[in-house]
Amino acid sequence: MTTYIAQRLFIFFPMLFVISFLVYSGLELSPGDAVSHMISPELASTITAEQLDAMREAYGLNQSFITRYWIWLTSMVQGDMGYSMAGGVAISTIMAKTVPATLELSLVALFFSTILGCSLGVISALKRGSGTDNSLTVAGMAGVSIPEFFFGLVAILLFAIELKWLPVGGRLMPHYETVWDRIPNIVLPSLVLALMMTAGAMRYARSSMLDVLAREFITTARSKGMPEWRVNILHGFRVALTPVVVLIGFRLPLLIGGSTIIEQVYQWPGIGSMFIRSVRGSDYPLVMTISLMYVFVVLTASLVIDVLTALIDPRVRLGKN
Amino acid sequence: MKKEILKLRDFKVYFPVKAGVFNRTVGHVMAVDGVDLDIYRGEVLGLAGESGCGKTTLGKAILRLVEPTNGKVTYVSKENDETELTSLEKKDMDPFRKKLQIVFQDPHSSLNPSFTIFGSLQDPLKKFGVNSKEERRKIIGDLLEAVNMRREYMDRYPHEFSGGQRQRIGIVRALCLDPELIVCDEAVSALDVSIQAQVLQLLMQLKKDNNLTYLFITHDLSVTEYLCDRIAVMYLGRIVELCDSEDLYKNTLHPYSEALISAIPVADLDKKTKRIVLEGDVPSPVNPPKGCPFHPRCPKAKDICKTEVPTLKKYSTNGNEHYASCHLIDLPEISK
Amino acid sequence: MAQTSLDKKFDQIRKREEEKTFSVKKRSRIVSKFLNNRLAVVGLIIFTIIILASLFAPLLSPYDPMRVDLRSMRQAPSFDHWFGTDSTGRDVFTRVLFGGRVSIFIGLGSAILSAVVGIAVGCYAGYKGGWIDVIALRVSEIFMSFPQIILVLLLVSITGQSLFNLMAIFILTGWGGMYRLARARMLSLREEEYVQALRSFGLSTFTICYKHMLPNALSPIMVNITLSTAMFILTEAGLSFLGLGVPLNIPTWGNILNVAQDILVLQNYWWMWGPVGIVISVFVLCVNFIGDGLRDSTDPSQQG
Amino acid sequence: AQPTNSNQLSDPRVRQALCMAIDMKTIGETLFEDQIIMADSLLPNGPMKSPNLPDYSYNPEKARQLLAEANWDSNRELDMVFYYGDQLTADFMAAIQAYFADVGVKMTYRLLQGDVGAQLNSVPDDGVNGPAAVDYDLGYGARAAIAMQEYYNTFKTGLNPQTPGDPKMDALIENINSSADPEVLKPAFFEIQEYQMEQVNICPLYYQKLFIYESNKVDRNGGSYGNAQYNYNWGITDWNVSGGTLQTNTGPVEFFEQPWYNLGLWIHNKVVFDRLLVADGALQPVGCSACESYELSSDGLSLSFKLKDGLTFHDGNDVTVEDVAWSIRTAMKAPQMHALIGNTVGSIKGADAFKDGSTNDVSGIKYNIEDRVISLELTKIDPNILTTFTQFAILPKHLLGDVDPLKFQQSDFWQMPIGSGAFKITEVKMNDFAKFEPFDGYHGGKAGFDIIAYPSYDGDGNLIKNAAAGKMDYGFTKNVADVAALDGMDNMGTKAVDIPYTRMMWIMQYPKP
Amino acid sequence: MTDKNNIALSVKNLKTFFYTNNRCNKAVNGVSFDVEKGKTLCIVGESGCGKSVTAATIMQLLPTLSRIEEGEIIFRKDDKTVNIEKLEKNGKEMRNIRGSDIAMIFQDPMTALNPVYTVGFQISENLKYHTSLNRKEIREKSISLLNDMGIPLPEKRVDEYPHSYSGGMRQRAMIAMAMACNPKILIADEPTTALDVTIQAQIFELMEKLKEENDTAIILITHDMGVVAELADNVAVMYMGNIVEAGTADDVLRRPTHPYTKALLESVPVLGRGKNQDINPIKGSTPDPYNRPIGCQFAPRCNWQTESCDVMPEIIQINKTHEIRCHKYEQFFEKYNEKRDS
Ligand SMILES: Nc1ncnc2c1ncn2[C@@H]1O[C@H](COP(=O)(O)OP(=O)(O)OP(=O)(O)O)[C@@H](O)[C@H]1O
Ligand SMILES: Nc1ncnc2c1ncn2[C@@H]1O[C@H](COP(=O)(O)OP(=O)(O)OP(=O)(O)O)[C@@H](O)[C@H]1O
Ligand SMILES: [Mg+2]
Ligand SMILES: [Mg+2]
Repeated sequence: MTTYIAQRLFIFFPMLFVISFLVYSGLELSPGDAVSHMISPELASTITAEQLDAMREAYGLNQSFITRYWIWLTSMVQGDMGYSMAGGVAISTIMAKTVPATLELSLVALFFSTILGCSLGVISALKRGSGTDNSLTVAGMAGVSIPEFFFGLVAILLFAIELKWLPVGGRLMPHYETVWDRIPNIVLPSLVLALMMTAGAMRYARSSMLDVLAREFITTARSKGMPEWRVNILHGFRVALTPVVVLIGFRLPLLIGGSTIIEQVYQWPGIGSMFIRSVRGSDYPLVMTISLMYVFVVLTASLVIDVLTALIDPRVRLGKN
Repeated sequence: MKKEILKLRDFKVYFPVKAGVFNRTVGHVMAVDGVDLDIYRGEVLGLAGESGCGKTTLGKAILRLVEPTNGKVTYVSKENDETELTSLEKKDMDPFRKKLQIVFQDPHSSLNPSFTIFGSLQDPLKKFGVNSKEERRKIIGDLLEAVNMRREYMDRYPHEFSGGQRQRIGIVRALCLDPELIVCDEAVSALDVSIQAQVLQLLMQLKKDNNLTYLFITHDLSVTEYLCDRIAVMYLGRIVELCDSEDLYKNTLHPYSEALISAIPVADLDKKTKRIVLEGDVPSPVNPPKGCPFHPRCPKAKDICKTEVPTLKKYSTNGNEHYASCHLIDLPEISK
Repeated sequence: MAQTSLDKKFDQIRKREEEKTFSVKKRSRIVSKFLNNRLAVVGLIIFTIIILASLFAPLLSPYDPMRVDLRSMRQAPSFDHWFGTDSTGRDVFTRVLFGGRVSIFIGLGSAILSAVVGIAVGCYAGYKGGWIDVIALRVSEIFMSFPQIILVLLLVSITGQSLFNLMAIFILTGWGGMYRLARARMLSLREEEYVQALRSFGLSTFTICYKHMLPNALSPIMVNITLSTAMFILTEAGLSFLGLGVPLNIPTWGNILNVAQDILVLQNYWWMWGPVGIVISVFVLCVNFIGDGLRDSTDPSQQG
Repeated sequence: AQPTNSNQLSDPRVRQALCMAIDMKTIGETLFEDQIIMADSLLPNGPMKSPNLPDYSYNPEKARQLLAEANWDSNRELDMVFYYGDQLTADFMAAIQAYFADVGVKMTYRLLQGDVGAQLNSVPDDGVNGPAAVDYDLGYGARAAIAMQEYYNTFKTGLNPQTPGDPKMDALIENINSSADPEVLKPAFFEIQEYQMEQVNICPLYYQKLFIYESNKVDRNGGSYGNAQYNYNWGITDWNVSGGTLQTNTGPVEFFEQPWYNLGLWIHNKVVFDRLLVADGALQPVGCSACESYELSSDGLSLSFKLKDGLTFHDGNDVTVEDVAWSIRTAMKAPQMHALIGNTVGSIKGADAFKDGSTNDVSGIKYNIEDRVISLELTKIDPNILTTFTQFAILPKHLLGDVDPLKFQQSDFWQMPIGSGAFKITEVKMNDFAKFEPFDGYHGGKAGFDIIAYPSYDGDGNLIKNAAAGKMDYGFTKNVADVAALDGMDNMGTKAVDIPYTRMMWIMQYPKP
Repeated sequence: MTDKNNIALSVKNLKTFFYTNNRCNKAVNGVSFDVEKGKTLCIVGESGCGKSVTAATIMQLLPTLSRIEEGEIIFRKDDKTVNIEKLEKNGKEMRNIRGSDIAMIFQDPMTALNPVYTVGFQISENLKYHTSLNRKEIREKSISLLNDMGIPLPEKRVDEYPHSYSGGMRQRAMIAMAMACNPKILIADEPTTALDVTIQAQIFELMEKLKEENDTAIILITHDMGVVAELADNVAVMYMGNIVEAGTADDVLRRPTHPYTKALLESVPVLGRGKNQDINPIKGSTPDPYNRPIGCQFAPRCNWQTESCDVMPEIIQINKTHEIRCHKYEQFFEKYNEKRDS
């Protein structure tokens, strides 16, 4: 197990390095640079070339690509994420503000979608072929078929504007002191996100459960005279859980990425909207840091999943690989 | 006069076992661990042994479907030309691939479900120079008839056939290039008993018609005894006993063979014998026991068995050559 | 024991069996299983209708999707304009049809092309192994280390917006999944005995892997193509929402639906977003149903 | 008229035809819901507008005829770029595309992404012959100005990305910058306008109005309406806001933008910082804000201010003339700078030497802390110098003095800036909201309400969403689509303000790169 | 001798049909047999003949799309009789019988054990539901069961997961689980097919020991006549959903009276008979279950087929223990005995 983790870590860092280099080179190919982007188009013609050059120099943009990459990499390795170019804000500050927001949203959505998805999936599997199963399948499928921004906007129209039950968006307000105050704000975005994720979790839980229910040890359990709930939950679901956990693990990065659009719809000040802003602004250091963070999260998540799978499933835990 | 068709010398196939952070090779599965074997032209040589003892690996390695780790395989042609197969480049193997073929165990995975029988079989023919489609159809059709199937079946898909039929098609495939030696890897094990006999008879018929040599791999000694001229018993990658098939039953030399024979349930109430129940399981081929690999389970094991590896020695029973590797045999060894 | 509905069904089947009146259709098991899946069939029908409608858009609508008529803007649906008109007086119905062409082209095209790339690499690498496989695996891992939308955004910002770029990006981000699927299938097919048999004849790697093995790996890939199509269409819509999708002058479903961002339109002009929103969702739903149906009917472990 | 280079768009007849092909009147009445003013030149309507401008209103026959004369290549597909991401602009583009198609000109349009500035405004190395440094044919954009000269100054040889240098134009530009007296400048402006419209090196489309919206919670007590993108005397300390909290847009996203660039765009620019002078709704300087008195010499070359007594920053430190002097010096070096301010500080004696680092002091700035007097000496006339000081925020030297002017915006200060204006910042959740509370020490009195600013701006959908949900009480937008939406809400109302803000179509006259 | 009191279970004219893919598969089509206490009944037959379905029916472990159509399954327990087919499928009474009165072991010990629970847990589940032992006693009993099955170091092994057991040990663990509550009947569905012969011998040894010690009736399902010869007291030969011949091992193996049984015995080589033994394959192959012959299921492959075979033959009792289903048995029997005599 430990060697396995060590093995994964051994690939982990070179991977991060290669990806960072690729992203950096990619950004180099995109037109313009951070400085020309800092100038708003309507005022751009009032800035002189000398001013631009001076700024480029101040930001070190006149150095060669490799030098800049090297400087970026070394400071990154030393834990210095550098500064956003657009506002000069320390990237660590930006991350400290946006990452929790996204995590909050994603984890709540993950939580709901997992609970909902797993239980509906299991119900669906147990009632396979029945009306319940069919309608759950259709509903789940519909959940993944509606463009999420569209879903989000319609939800705003309905619940925030017409019914005025919930705020249109945003995460914090000046008078928010307790966690309870913040709940109305997270309800819509997390629910929309969760509903879109539920379908996946549900389908997966269903097929995993069906798989397990067809296995021989289920018959063994029945042949021992165990009551149905014990057969289904203790023997069935417990085993079906392994692949579902894997799925959820793979969902986490998906969710963090997938929240991008929902963040945009609900003015949620998370990493996703920040990423879009930095991409649009060619804010290299920020784009680099955020994309690497995503990569980091994805890679870590898959690592964690492997560990989790191992914890749930003794075959992996004790087996060689 | 017995003439070899294939000679194996110190034949070994190891599979690396990888582990650790750098995925380094930490050991080897010694699937085949030093086999010396001559296969004679025209004989049926049985290869028996428990699961995992290396039978399949040996069979595949002869055809170089698995690359052997060590040792030599020498092919002796009808004209007595010897070619060492193991040292050939892959592409130089082609002329010999025609001569060596294999029939597999699993009738379900041995045919490509997406192709008709003709579709599956025509490519090898094409490769070996049968260029006209008519000719290919004729060859395959003839062979289908030879295995008691209808010519038209070549345009059907595998799922339309029963297990026994599939197995016959597998045999057709092995036969289509007119081979000299066929490795039958558990060719009947997956079949129902009633079908098994059909296929066995078919194999014998074909052997007679086509002057074939079989290396017949199975774990079922009753089949081996019925079918084979000689039987080799394998245990943990080695041959522990090799003799005429009758002698194996009548003059068993190795305690393992003895136990194996006694363990086989016989459908004859008059032949009920006392089973010799072996303790424990087959050890792992990664760490075979020191000394005689069989000693931990051997009811007769002595101290010498724990330390010294027995070699395959030649004895004589019933006037036939009889090889066995055991320290405890009290027959006189025959020097070569 | 009470007669349950299942019992009734059993009785029916048994009766048919005993009277030998069951219909034995000479159809492949996969096809008949697919046709038994009502959702998948409905999906296939609607899918076909939408595709045909888009293809024959000029025959179905007298309007030009680009034709601006400012004096008749934002008209509610009527006999002349089935889905009403948009803010510049263009016929929404026509635009939805023409938009479908582009959106479906992007979705299906990218899915198929990424499958082609993924299969080409995955089959070879999966069958042959060795350094090609190691490299391909690492490269696909690099692509798969990003959340998909993030990678797409990054690439759009690097390459700029155009239909071609978007498809290239979709292929770039989509081939990895297909590759892994193809590779995994190949790894298991590699052990099948018919493959070993082909190898024992010394057939070339290309023949073995592309001619003989590939057809057996196709069904999960087909399923994946449908699911990717659905995903790409949704991604295209999401990108237009972010303003990073297909350039605005090309009508696509995403670009048309994008008007819903304007709360005024969302509140007052339902026909400008409702029909197209439904068409996207229904189309994607149908594609998903088809994918699901394909998955179920090609999965040998499922019966019913 | 003849094309001057290989690009057919360098032929004035083609440009005239393009101008005449667009039916701005219909577009205005439909798409823009009658909320725009037709434009006939770059310059907004007013006393400086020439009476003799050529008529380029919608005339498709004429346009076709001109194109035919110019042998327009009907296969050529013009590439139009724009940078506004809203739906209305996209619709507008679609309309223009349709009108062009009507006269036989093909055109496609695309929204610029990524680095807009570079893609739009890169100037060719050779400012006369090109080739162009950018790859579009047409561009849709706007020019806002507080000083009339700003409209034309960028047409100087070598400064314009689309129009090749022209000695006549250069001379005309020289003329409009030669005096501070409007009466003197008037004929010069007439002339440059007429010349430019003959050449049609841009195609004016419409004058943008600004819309100020208010919820029924806000009572402005007669405060004036003006261009909310700049600073003017809006009497905010006298407003009544029921509930005690004014919610508005233009809050910070990641940081507070420094106030010398987009002069009044952000809410914090307006309320957190103080200026020396104050302007009225028409942005004419009308008197003192932080200054007690000021004096502009009759030759226009020296200006002095005396600060009010007892002014403090929000942190309690005094506002001194040293802060003013330091602010001016820093503005000479800081890169992101509004042209108005740039022009003024650049005209101060010794500015050049200070900029290139040869001196540490600016000889044209003299001040005395005790007397609270600062005087500036100019090397050349700056017609807009007083306007500049109605917009120029005084920043605290004691907090920003150590910052490298080139990385001015990078300072931590801009996470929660401190000024001397009517409101101080008390709580910031970047990207969520910023809260401003009235500042006791403000010389203009203390407001009776807090301000909460959300990070939304005109053209983004959030403004309307928030307004619909009761999260907006006051703010501005330039998007006419927003106006319809806001007017449709029971609790909201809008007011249109005429501003100098021209929307136009740029036409690339350099040869293609 | 069949003595009423000695019968643990009797199955009468049992029919179980499957209803998948909108077709009806008469998997078990009228099967009757008795199981005696302390005796082994071997059900033997080729793949797909309905052996497993019979076993599953007795345990009421059939999948959803199947149904017991007809017949009785009478379980005798301490003078009481229970009609199993009348019980609710997963009802309390059925559950009480399963695992405690009738236990079952399966073909593939790899898949029949739940991989995520320790072997001890899986054994103790049984005890927990069917006995009133407390936790400690349950654990002790589990360990002693493993010990009885000949698993070394049971105290340690009890806490291990199935995957660390070898195939033979898993099957022993399965047996331990089945034997936990001293069932009256043990159904073993091809318990050694997945195992090597040497391991199979170990398992058989164990099963015989248990039978003797506990007086358990065993239903052993197999397709190997050799196994029958080794273990069976009574034999039932199945073909396509029917029992074609049943009797004591002696009856069936020494005096096979049904053409199918005979053919089956002649079609496999027997170890020790050497190379010259006669093996006679049965022609054709087992029919498609959806396209069964109308009458006698074996007719199309039978050398004795006549027109009368178009009707399903009734069970014919040859003697007290020996019964067959064949129209032609008399002729067949004669011919066969002639051959024997000559
Ligand atoms: N490709 C491989 N990689 C690693 N180990 C292998 C591989 N193929 C076989 N082995 C190992 O080699 C040993 C011998 O396997 P082989 O398949 O030859 O046995 P066998 O005698 O044919 O068994 P069976 O009767 O089950 O077919 C086994 O321990 C097996 O696990
Ligand atoms: N779960 C199931 N669903 C549908 N049909 C089934 C199912 N299980 C068994 N059958 C059918 O019932 C018939 C009898 O099958 P059964 O499993 O009893 O055979 P068996 O004698 O146990 O064979 P084997 O030796 O292969 O285990 C077969 O035709 C089979 O197809
Ligand atoms: Mg093998
Ligand atoms: Mg079975």
